[in-house]
Order: sequence, then structure tokens, then C-alpha cells
Amino acid sequence: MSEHNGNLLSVNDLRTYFQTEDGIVKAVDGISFQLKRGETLGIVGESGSGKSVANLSVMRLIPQPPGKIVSGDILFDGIDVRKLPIDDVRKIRGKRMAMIFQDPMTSLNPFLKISTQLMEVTQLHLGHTKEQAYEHAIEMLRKVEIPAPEKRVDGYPHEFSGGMRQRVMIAMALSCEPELLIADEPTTALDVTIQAQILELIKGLKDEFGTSVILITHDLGVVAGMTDKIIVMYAGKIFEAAPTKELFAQPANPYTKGLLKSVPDPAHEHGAPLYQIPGLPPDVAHLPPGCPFAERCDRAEDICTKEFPPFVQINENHHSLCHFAKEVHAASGGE
Amino acid sequence: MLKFILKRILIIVPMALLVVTVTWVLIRVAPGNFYSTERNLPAAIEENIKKKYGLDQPWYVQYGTMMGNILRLDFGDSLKYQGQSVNEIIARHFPYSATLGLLAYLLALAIGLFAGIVAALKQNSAFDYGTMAAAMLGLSVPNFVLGPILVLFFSLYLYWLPPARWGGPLYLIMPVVTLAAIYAAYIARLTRAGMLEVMRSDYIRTARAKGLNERTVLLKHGLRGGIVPVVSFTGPALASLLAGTVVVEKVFAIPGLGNIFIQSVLNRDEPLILGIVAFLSILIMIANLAVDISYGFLDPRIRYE
Amino acid sequence: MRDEQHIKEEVMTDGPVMAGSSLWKDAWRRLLKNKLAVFGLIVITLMVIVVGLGPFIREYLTGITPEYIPAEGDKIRSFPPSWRHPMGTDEAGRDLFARVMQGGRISLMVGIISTIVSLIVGVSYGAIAGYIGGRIDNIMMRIVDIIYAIPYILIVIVLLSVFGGENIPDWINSLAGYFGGGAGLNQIFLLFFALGLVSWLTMARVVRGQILSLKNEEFVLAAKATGVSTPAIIFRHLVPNALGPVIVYATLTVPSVMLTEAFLSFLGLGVQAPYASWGSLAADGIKNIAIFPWQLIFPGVTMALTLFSLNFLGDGLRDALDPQTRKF
Amino acid sequence: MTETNGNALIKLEDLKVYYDLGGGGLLDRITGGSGERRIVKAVDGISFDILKGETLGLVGESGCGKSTLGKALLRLTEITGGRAMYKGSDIAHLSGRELREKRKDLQMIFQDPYASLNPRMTVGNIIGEPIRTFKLADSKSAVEERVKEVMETVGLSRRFIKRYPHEFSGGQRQRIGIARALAVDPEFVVADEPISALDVSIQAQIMNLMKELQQEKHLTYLFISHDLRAVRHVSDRVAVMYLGEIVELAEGKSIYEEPLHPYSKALISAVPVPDPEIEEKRERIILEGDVPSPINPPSGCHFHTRCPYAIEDCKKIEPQLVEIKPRHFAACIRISPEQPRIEDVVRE
Repeated sequence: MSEHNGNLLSVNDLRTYFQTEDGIVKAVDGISFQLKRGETLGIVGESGSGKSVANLSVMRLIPQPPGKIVSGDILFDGIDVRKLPIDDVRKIRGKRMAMIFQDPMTSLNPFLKISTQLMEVTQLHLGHTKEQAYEHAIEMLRKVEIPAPEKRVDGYPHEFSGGMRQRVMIAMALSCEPELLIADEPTTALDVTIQAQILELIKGLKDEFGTSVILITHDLGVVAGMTDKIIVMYAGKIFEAAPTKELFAQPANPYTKGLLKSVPDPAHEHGAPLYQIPGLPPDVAHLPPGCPFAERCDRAEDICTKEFPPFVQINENHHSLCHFAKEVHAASGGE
Repeated sequence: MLKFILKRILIIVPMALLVVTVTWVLIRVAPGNFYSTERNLPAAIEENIKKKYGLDQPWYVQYGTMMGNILRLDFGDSLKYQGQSVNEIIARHFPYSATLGLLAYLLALAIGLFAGIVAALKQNSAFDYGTMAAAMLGLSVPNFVLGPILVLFFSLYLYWLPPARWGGPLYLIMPVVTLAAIYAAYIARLTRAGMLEVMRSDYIRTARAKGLNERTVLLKHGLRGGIVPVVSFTGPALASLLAGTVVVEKVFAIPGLGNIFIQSVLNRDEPLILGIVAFLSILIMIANLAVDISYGFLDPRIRYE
Repeated sequence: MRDEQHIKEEVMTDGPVMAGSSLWKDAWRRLLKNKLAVFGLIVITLMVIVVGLGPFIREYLTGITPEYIPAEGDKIRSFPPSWRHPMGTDEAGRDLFARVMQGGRISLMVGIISTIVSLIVGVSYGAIAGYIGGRIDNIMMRIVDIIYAIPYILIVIVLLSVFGGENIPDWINSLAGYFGGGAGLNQIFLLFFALGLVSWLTMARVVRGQILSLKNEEFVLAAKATGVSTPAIIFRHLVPNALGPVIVYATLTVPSVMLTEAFLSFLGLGVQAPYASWGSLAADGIKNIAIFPWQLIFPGVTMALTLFSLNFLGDGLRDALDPQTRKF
Repeated sequence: MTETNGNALIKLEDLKVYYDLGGGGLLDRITGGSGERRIVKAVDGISFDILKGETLGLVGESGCGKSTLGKALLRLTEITGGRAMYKGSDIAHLSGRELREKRKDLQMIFQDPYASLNPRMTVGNIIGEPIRTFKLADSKSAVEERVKEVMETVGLSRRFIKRYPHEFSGGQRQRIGIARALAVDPEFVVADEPISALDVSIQAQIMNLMKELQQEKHLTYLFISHDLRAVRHVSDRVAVMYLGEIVELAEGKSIYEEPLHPYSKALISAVPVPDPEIEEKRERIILEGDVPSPINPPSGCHFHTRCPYAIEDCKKIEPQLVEIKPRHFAACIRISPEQPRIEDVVRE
């Protein structure tokens, strides 16, 4: 197939719902985004915003039941992953697209040696023999800068620290040189100094392997230095999508603006109260008819609680879900 | 690891002695004794017998003698079965119980693990519901009801199997099944619950994200964690199975250790009671130790210190 | 930007959507969703009603009492099930249905009273061991280990023989008096307590485990930090939170105690004639299984059905109270 | 050691909290064990003052002992050595009854808003319990009235008094936790990672609330966090902790603008800033390796295993907290008041 407009991944109108006791939770409700080869996309959102569910949907890892991908296209290099038989999805998973998770403490199998866990990927996807796979495993551990990889490869996960485990996870994910790496809050469970190590590592390896990366996080700081473009999610919807620099310089959505302002800034004068987004994140099972952020928005007007906002195009690459997107964009330009 | 085993074995001895002591106290506290339950002996003869067994000594001398004997692994002669040593009696009857118990254990493990794993794999399927209903039934039908019903059906109506006693392999089928039923049911439920729990864990999601097929995910990544609760159950279960389940031995007229033990308790046959209690408690503690060691093989996170 | 006051109001008026009041109500709602547990609950309720009122109704309608013996003269008096005797009659010709209902009273009482005894002993023992911790905890749990290693039959027999006959404590006699009294019943009540006293061990372990994990929870630390006294921490904070598993375990103790009683009756150590329990009835039935199978089958099946329901109920309660399944 | 100020509300002198992990027992030695007791030195000789009315921020990575220090201040964990003075009485040596009385003045806000509230108690009971414990209201209705007042102070509607914790969101629960701590009008509050479990948009709410309450009620805070940005924002002074020891202590502004200790430098540079322009330009100090285990901390300066400026002496000499600049203390043998910038030291 052709290059599909240069997009490696193209998600259109994805909807993933969960059946719960409380009713249907629309965890992801009609999101679309594209990712080019070699590009890094940041997905930012608070807990329950649907950012993880969106990416688990791309990997077809949604537990079913209670979850279900209700509609949408997930085109990975032209292949519609959503309609693919699960056996064929398995051939892509781990080989062409890989994922690392938030908690490196629980994401590695505590019962199996590191070598076993690393080797099975290449044995499965690259047809490696045991010896080849073992060598490759050591090689990968060396790439993620684990000291004495020849020795550590035969260890068990509990013998590694949190940061080291996340390195192992990365080694495992990159074993088959995938075209897409999804990193789901890869540093949330780690200390800041270790977070810096891991982010640096991902950055370096991404360049080395030419991998496209989706970086999911709730920390705007993490995506600022790592990504080409950013999606901000709230209540299962994309609230804003823009190139990284533009999003930080001139956000077009009140939610993004609020998020940016509520992060304590080192330059901020001590003593003055911090900007705060009022209220609480919405209950996704019972969303109001209008804008889900309207109740907490300092820009809200009558229309916001009544009508669902449009996804306004600001310029070619910048969209915002807001009745007043253009005004907000213009206003933040002057700040 | 060796250190850990050594430590645990060292602890078994004082624990077993404590168990024997408590048992001894229990027997002594209860009113009456072997002779009063046995028959009315002329006072003179009773005196003689008491002398012979040292029962005329003060209690601490008796206790000391008993402990001394036990430490030499000599439990003395049975009061009821004149002229037979306790060791002989245990050695004669334990093999029946052990054979029965071991077979039942293996059967229960095979059925329970298989049913539990498949039920977990096909959660909420007809097989799952059927297995779990059967398991619940297995837990709810007392074995002294199950045994006779099997006898009624297979021996008295169908004439397929011999109804009782010890003989060839055919004789073993019904007692083993009766004995295994409740354990199989328990293991099946534990396995299923353990597997479902594990299959929700993060590392299973990682395994799936690698592109492994569901079979590999389940058997290679899920199984070890899933059967940990089963292992902790099987230790005590094995011990109690080996010790002989009284009911099954009684229903099928098998001369196992369980029956002998009940009889010894009813007869107040003190040396025999103490001997069997010591033997069983050591058996239970060894079984528990075996479980703890097998944990180590199952779960690399457990380090023995 | 909105002012502080406004923001506060936002939070205050922004009530959470989740309704319902206590976790118990929540659990109850979950339980009612579990069909098998509801089935169990219904069967148990029916069983209690039938066993409690059944004998009177049956006597009123048909004049048949558990002691009723049909016409003299016949050699064989054990009749198969019929309209008059839906479960047949026993060796002596007594109506089995009436006997099963009567035996059910004893069996259910065994289950409930023994479980209450084991609850009281086990919960206090486990809570003390768990909260005090350290060396005392270690000693207390070794004691439990030792008692575990002594076959419970031995303990029951000793308890029954030490306190049996003339030596039954007065309070047991007076308790039995409420249920009719008499030497036989006193002995049965003694059995209840003996069984309770051998089945508290696991309960103690369950409670201790709960207390151990709870006492390191932040809310306990928070209570300590606000100056709450130790007894208040145990009774206001720890015990209510350990109650879930305790209730579940108690529900599962009931069938296991009933089984033990049946087993003891089978060995001739439990309930004795003229009293009957499901276990003793089944034990009697086994002797004649080749000729009068109904003598085993009816008490056996009734008992199995009850145990089955209790196990389902216990399972359902576990699911309803288990915080694991609480998270979606 | 550090500044002695008449205004000090809390004074720590060489405070130590050690945990004994066992080992070295008789049975251990018989069976061939090392015979060594393993001891975690969670807090290893810390001295500083907390002034009345200020917020002292305490930062450090997980396992550095910052939470233990907070708990030790309230004697929620036993103190191994040293003194923790509160208004002239040593918290480490109070009897059970005296301690309980002191708890009225010393309160704590916890990290996990889910685990720190008893799930079986209503909000009214949770907040009311300390009020009843210290008999601050004499009747049932008076307690309830007081609870309602406190609830409103922290921004919770009084209608919620009969509700259970699970009916609230994380941010609301943290408000309940704050209300419980403030119900007895304490003087000093230890806030142990009060915002780290909360969503970004809620963190600001809680920080603002805490500041507001501080002004209203003249509270003194020890604010513990691993988030430097937050600590910087709420604190007057900041202490940086590494493996049981304070490595740097200074005013928030100066520690952020010119950190002196190599660890503080690395810590600050590791925090990603939500600004792509800055992120692009800035040089990161990436520390090698993990935080070493507190069971067997490195000799000399605990940080020498990861320190880019470490020299041979760092392995031997245990650095003391020295006033390098006015009101700015650091524990590093390579810097001095004459030569405060380590980069300059290295260049020489």
C-alpha cells in the first residue's frame, strides 16, 4: 500500500464504551488523531479522561466485557486494526506496535526470568532460535543501559529497582524494532531523577530506531520537551489538538489554559494563590448534554451548558472543542 | 534455602513435643481412663497393671517417662491390643491410609486443576457454570453420604465394583473417588478464583501486548501465579488425606490409621493416642514445610532467610 | 477568573452523583443481584420456616409426630415413600419426614450456635493477637498452630467427657432449658459448645490477618494522630472494617460445623436417640442402605441442599463484600 | 547548628529513627546466618527548626525518609535518638497520656485520600471524632455544629455530613482529611504528600486551600512532597533530604534559583517544565543509577555514588550542614562560604 498520506496511525471517530453498574461509561467518545512516521504525539489528560483507554483500543487490549470498541477506524499502516481478526492483531502486537505501562513494578511477570520475558517476543515474532533470542535480549538490555546485562538477564524482576524495570519494559517493547511505541504514563510511578533518565532514554532510542511514539501522561511538563504535537483529553473527548509549541504558546481551549496556569511555576511569586480550576472532574457515566467542562469553565456562557461545542479548526493543525475556541485562542495570544 | 529448611526442621521437634504434651494433658484431664472404660477389674489386678505401666507414680514422673520414651521414638505398647507396640500398629495401618490418601490427592489435584483452569479460561460459559455447580455440590455432599450412594449404585445395582474391603485396584476406585471429591471441588474453586485474579493483573496485559496467543498467556504467564492459593491449600490437605479419613475407612471397611485412631480415642488407649498424635502432627508439619519449599520454586520473590 | 468564594461554592454544590448511603447497603444490593446467593438465601429461609413450624403443622394435619409408630404386627416397618409418608419411614416405622424436620432443628442449631461460639472466641483472640502483635502475637499464633495439629475429634471427645453427664455447666443446662431441656438436650448443647471451641481457629487467623493489614492503614494512623485512644481504635476503626471477611467466614463456618456434627453423629459421638440430627439420621440410614435406601437419601439430600445453599450464600457474600470487585 | 531562632515552634536536634529489620538472632547464627542485624536508618541525625507561622517544605525521592521524619515529629513512629522539641517539651520522651494531650496541637494530613479515611464511618464521625476525643464540644448537637463549621471552612457542603467517604472524589476526600486535622485547632500540621495522589486540576485547589487556612488560623506547616514545584510554591523555606539526611536547607526562592548541593541541582533540573521553549534549551543533569538502599547507605557522603562532582574524600568524610550563604545551608565538603559554586570549584 501507499504511504497513506504519510500517516503511520490514523484513528477516526473512535468510541470505546464500558458497561458498568452505573450505566454505560463512554470512556472514549469519538476521538480522531493521526501520527506520522517518526513523530511523537503526547496525549495529556487527568484520570478518567480516556487517554489510556484510547491507546488500549489501538492495541485491541480492551477487556471485553465490560469494554467494547463501539465504532471508529483504527488504521495502522493502512490496516484496519479494529476489523482485523484477533489472531492477526497478535501478529502486529509486540512486533510492529508495542506498549509500555505505568507501573513497572506490576507490569513484568514476577514469576519468570527477565531473559524468558525478553526472549519470547523475538522467538515469536522474528523466529529467533533460543540462542539468538538470548543474545538479542542481552543486546537490548545493553541498549537500555542496564549495567552488566550478561548477568542481569538471568535475574527476576524483583531483583530490579523501579527505574531498571521500566528499562526492561522498554527493552522488551523495542525488541522487534516496532514502528509504533505507546508509552502509557511511563514515568508516573518513578522518582523525578529516574523519570529524567527514562525520558532521556526514550528520546534517544526513538531517534535510533526511528520509532513513532505516543506518550500518555498527566504531566504537561513531560510532554513539553518530548513531543511534536499534543492532544488534550477531557471526559472521553479531545478538547484540544495542536503542535506542541503552539499549544503551550497559544492554547485555544479554556481547559488547556487552566491546566497550564494551575501548574506551579518556579518563576511564580511566592505567596500569591495559584490559579485553580474549580469543581470536580465529571462523572463520565452521567455527562450533561452541553460541554462537559462547562461547570468548571471560567469562560462558560449559557450556550455551553445547553449545546455540545463544535470541534473548531483554528488553523491547519490546531483544533479546539469549544464554542469560543477562536476567541480563547486570540485572547491567549496576547498574554 | 538449606538454612531455612534446617531451621524449620529444628522447630518441628519442640512443636511436636508440645502437641503431645497438650494431648497428654487432655487425656489426663478427662475423667475415667482405659480401665474404667474397659471392664470392671478386681481392684488388686488393676493395681498390678497400674504398677506395670507406672500409673502409680506421681504425674510428673509419668510425664517425664513418657517424654523420655517419645524422644527415643518408643511409644510403648498399646493398652488395648495387648502385646503390640504402638510403632507396629502405626506401621501396619498407615500404609492403607497412605495409599488411599496419595491416590485421592493426585486425583483431586488432576481434576481440580484441570476443571479450575478450563473454567477460568471459559469464564461465564456453560462449562464454567457446570463445573462450579458440580464443585459446590462436591463441597456440600458429606462423604459418608456420597460413599454409600456410590456403593448402592455401582455395587448393589450395577455389580461393577466391590462394595468394601481391601483388595485389587478395583477395590480402590470408590474409596479414592469418595475421598477425592471434596478436595477436587475445593481445588477447582481455588484454581478458578486464583486464575481469574491473576488474569486481571498488569503483567498479563503486558503478555497480551507482546502478541502472545491466549493459550501461552494463560499457561506460561498466568498459571504459576494462579495456583499459589492451591498450593497453600494442598499442604494441610495432603496431611489430612494421608492421615486417613475416618469416614471413608469406615464406610469401605478399610483398616487404615484413621479408624485405629478413633478407636484408640474411644478406648482411652493412651500410648496409642499419643503415638498417633505425634506421628500425625509431624506429618502435618512436614507437609506444611513441603508447601513452603514449593512456594520457593513457584515464586522467585520468596527468599528464605 | 472567579473569586475564592465562588470557587468554594462550586465545590460545595457540586455533589457527587453516586447515591446510596452505607457500604452495607451497597453490599446488600450486590448480593441481591447474585442469583445463586438469592437462591441460597431463599432455601435457607424456607428451611428454617419448615423446620421450625413444619412439625406442628404436620402433626395438626395428619396427627403424625416424630415418635409415631404405625400398626403393630408387621415385621418390616420401614415403608418406602408414600402419600402418607412422603419420605418413607425408618426402621422402627417412624415417619421420616417428621424425623428429618425434627433433625433439621438440631442440625441448624448446631450450625448457628457453634458458629456464634467460634465467632466470639475467634474474633476476640484474633483481634488481640493482631493488634498487640510482636512476641505475644507470635505465642498466641503458635498456640493456634498446636491446637491445629491435635485432631479435633480428640478435643471434642475430651470436652464431651469432661463436661458431660453430671458435669455439664449450669449455664448450658439453663440455655438448653429454653429449648425444652432434659438430659439428652443438655448433652446436645454441650456438643454445640464443644464444636464451637474447635472451629474458632481459622476464624482467629482470618481476624488476625485482617487486623494486621488494617492496623497499618493510614486511617488508623490518622486516628492515632488525632489522639484517639487504643480501645477506641480497636472498636471504632479496626473491628468494623474487619467485619466483612468475618461475616463471610462465619457464613461458611455454618455448613462446615454442620458437617462435623454429622460426622461425629456418624461415628456415634454426636446426637443420640431419641434426638436426631440430619447426620445421625443419615448414619442410621447407611446401615440399611441396601434394603431401605430412602433412609439415607432423604436426610442426606436435605442436608446437602442446605449446605449447598449456605455455601452459595457465603460465596455471594464474599463477592458482595470483597473490595476487589468493588473497583470497576 | 542551623539558625537558632527564638521563634522556633519545633526544634529538632540530631533526630534519629532507625528500624530494626531483624536478623542476628540466636537461631539465625546457629543455622549459619551472618549474625548481622539489618538496620534501616530512615532518619539519621537531623537538626533544624520550624518557625512559628512558616511553611517548611521537605523534598526528596521515595525512600529518603521524609515521611518517617514527618511521622516522628508527631511520634507516630518511635524515635530512636535525639530530641524533637515542641514548645520546650521533648516529643520523643512524652508519656502516653501527655502525648495524647499534645496531639491536639500537632496534627497531620495524609497522602492517600482513599486510605486515610475510615470507610465505615460517616464524614460527620470522621471529623467529629477528634472533637469528641478532646471534648471540644459538650453536647452531641454542639459537636455536629462544629463539624459543620469545619466542613464549610474547607469548602464542603454541610449537607454531606451523613455521607461516607466512598461517595466523594479524591479532592473532596482530601478536604475531609484537612477538616479532620483542623477540627481541633492545631498549631502545627504535618502534611505528608497531601497532593501527590490528586489530579492536576485538583492539586491547585488543595494547595490554595491549605494556604488560605494557614493565614486564617496562623498554622505552621511541614509540607512533605516529592514535587519540587509544589514545595517551592507553598513553602517559605525548603529542606532537601537524601537517604535520611538533610543535604540543603534554604529559603524556597534561593534554593530554586541557585541550588548549592549537587543533589538539589540534579533534583531541580530533573523536573520537566511545561514550556517547550525552556525544555529545548536547558541542560539537564541526569543522575546515574538509583537511590541506594537505606539498609546499607554509602559511606561518607551518602550521595557520592551518584554525584558527578564526587572526589575520594567524599567516600570518607560525612559532610555537615554548613551555612554557605546567609540563611542558606548545604552539606557538601566541596563547597564553602568562600567558594559556594561547585562548578567553580571543579574548574579550578
